[in-house]
Amino acid sequence: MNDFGRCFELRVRSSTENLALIRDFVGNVARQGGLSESDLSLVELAVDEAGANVMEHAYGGDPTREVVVRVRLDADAITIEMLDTGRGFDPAAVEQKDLQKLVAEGARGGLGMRLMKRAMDEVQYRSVPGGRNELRMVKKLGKPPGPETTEEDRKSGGKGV
Amino acid sequence: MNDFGRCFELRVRSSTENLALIRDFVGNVARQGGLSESDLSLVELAVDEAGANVMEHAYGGDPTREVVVRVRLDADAITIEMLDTGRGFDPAAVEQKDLQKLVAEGARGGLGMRLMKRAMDEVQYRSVPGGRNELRMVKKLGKPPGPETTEEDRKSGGKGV
Amino acid sequence: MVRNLVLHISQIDGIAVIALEGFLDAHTAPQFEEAIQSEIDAGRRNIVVDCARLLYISSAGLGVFMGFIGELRETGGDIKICGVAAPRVLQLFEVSGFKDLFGLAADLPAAVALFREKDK
Amino acid sequence: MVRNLVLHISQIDGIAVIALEGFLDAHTAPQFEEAIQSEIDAGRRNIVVDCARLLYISSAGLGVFMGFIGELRETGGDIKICGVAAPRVLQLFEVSGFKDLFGLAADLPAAVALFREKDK
Ligand SMILES: Nc1ncnc2c1ncn2[C@@H]1O[C@H](COP(=O)(O)OP(=O)(O)O)[C@@H](O)[C@H]1O
Ligand SMILES: Nc1ncnc2c1ncn2[C@@H]1O[C@H](COP(=O)(O)OP(=O)(O)O)[C@@H](O)[C@H]1O
Repeated sequence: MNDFGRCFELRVRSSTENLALIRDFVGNVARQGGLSESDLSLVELAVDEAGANVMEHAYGGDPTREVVVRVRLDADAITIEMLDTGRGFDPAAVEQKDLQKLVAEGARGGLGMRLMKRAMDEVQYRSVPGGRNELRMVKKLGKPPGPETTEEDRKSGGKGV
Repeated sequence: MNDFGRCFELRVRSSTENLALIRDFVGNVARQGGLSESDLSLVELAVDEAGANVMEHAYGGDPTREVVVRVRLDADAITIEMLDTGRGFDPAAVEQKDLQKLVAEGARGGLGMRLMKRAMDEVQYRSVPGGRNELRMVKKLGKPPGPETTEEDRKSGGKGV
Repeated sequence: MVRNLVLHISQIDGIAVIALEGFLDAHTAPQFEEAIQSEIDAGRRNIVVDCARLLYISSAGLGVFMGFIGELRETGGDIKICGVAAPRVLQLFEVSGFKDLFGLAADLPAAVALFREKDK
Repeated sequence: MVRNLVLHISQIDGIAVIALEGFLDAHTAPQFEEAIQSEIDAGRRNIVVDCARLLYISSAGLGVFMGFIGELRETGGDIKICGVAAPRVLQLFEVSGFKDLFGLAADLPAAVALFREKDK
């Protein structure tokens, strides 16, 4: 995401109060990209889930840190990057429990990453040790939600979540 | 605007298509700041006028440059900075014509800066030669629109527009 | 909601009626300008701009009015603005001095009546 | 429009009705959680959540349901979700598997009827 062709960037502090602002920002860009209403809500959902995870997990609830959201519009896709400088994690090490199990355990969460993957065509996470963490999500324009692991995940250096 | 207490930043390219995005961004922040609906629309108007000027005048209509919008919420005020790296100008050298004269001339513009000043309590412009241009606007919370030149303008180093 | 401008164009007794819907800013003002120019090119010099469904206007929108009103008035035509409903649209007409200078008709029939009065 | 959550709480025949209005995300979920906890503390274990005016929900909102439903069911209570109207709210209940697992009642009377059925 280097050239500034159709890039948009938002920087806000890590208060959950700003989730609505992040959703609206990404939603407005997605509208410019011509996404359908249904895809648009999936993209807003994915970015909300990603933002909530950064605020809760990467920053441990500290509302004074910084969240950077970058959006790039291309002819055939919208790409969203979310950057934080908090605690990184290994998505592969997170146990995926099915909904029934989560309910039985009275879990308050555990659906966020799954929803991101269902909503988007690609989801990749990269934690640069001592540096910053990057979540990258792609939604192809005019396509139905992708499978949980995509072609791109398998080929690319980035780690599929 | 250095500490990240309640700061928000948006970076978009200089296409007029992005004016709506800029207004919505600033409007959302203003809402968090508890501005009344009436003040909120004045602040959105001011930031739209400022953005349109940057796109049209500073960047001469080139839609591929970058516009940076920073918003800061304090207990008693909302401060907006708009930054560009285009052509600077000297606000004092811009002739202020009244509405009747503009209409008689069939002018397509000439109201933007006046509206910003009516909408906000402070408007300051600074052009750093060879560097970047900064427009800074302040709206005090819970106050009526300020006079065209404010106390602050006269005292501060920044140049009142 | 897409932040664009939709123009609804019609005629009443030779008066051009341009109804604005949505957002009139520096991005969408050229559309509005073209619409007025087309009416003038078609020989219509009495124009009503109905703002009942206009949700937002900036100085770029006012600039379109300013660009045509003087020229139209010189040749016996005019632009009448009517139907302003959204508080923020009214606010701009007020804060800019437009309301005092040009007046705002309550609605489309009132605006049309103003032209009938004028051309009697 | 402020992106917050407003809770309207009432009772019908000992059933707690929590009507959600606005936006249910990680920021507002704690409000919803507290509302349910209060009902449980007051001894009400049959709860209807009316989503007719809910405009947005994320997994943080689903998490509140997940956190209480198992515990309530173990003691003969339950949460019934009803009135989902906004397409994006329905979308989340569908894509998350919630709709299939818990079902969605059409409206408040339908949800109340489900409790009457159950407790007969
Ligand atoms: N951005 C992140 N930074 C650090 N840890 C994360 C992040 N996102 C997710 N995690 C970890 O992965 C787990 C599962 O995340 P998720 O599926 O979103 O469910 P939830 O956030 O509701 O627990 C979290 O509980 C957390 O331990
Ligand atoms: N950000 C800016 N960069 C360069 N020139 C500007 C800028 N803003 C305003 N100007 C100059 O000041 C003039 C008056 O601006 P304004 O009152 O906003 O009216 P308008 O933009 O409609 O002409 C402009 O025509 C332009 O020459």
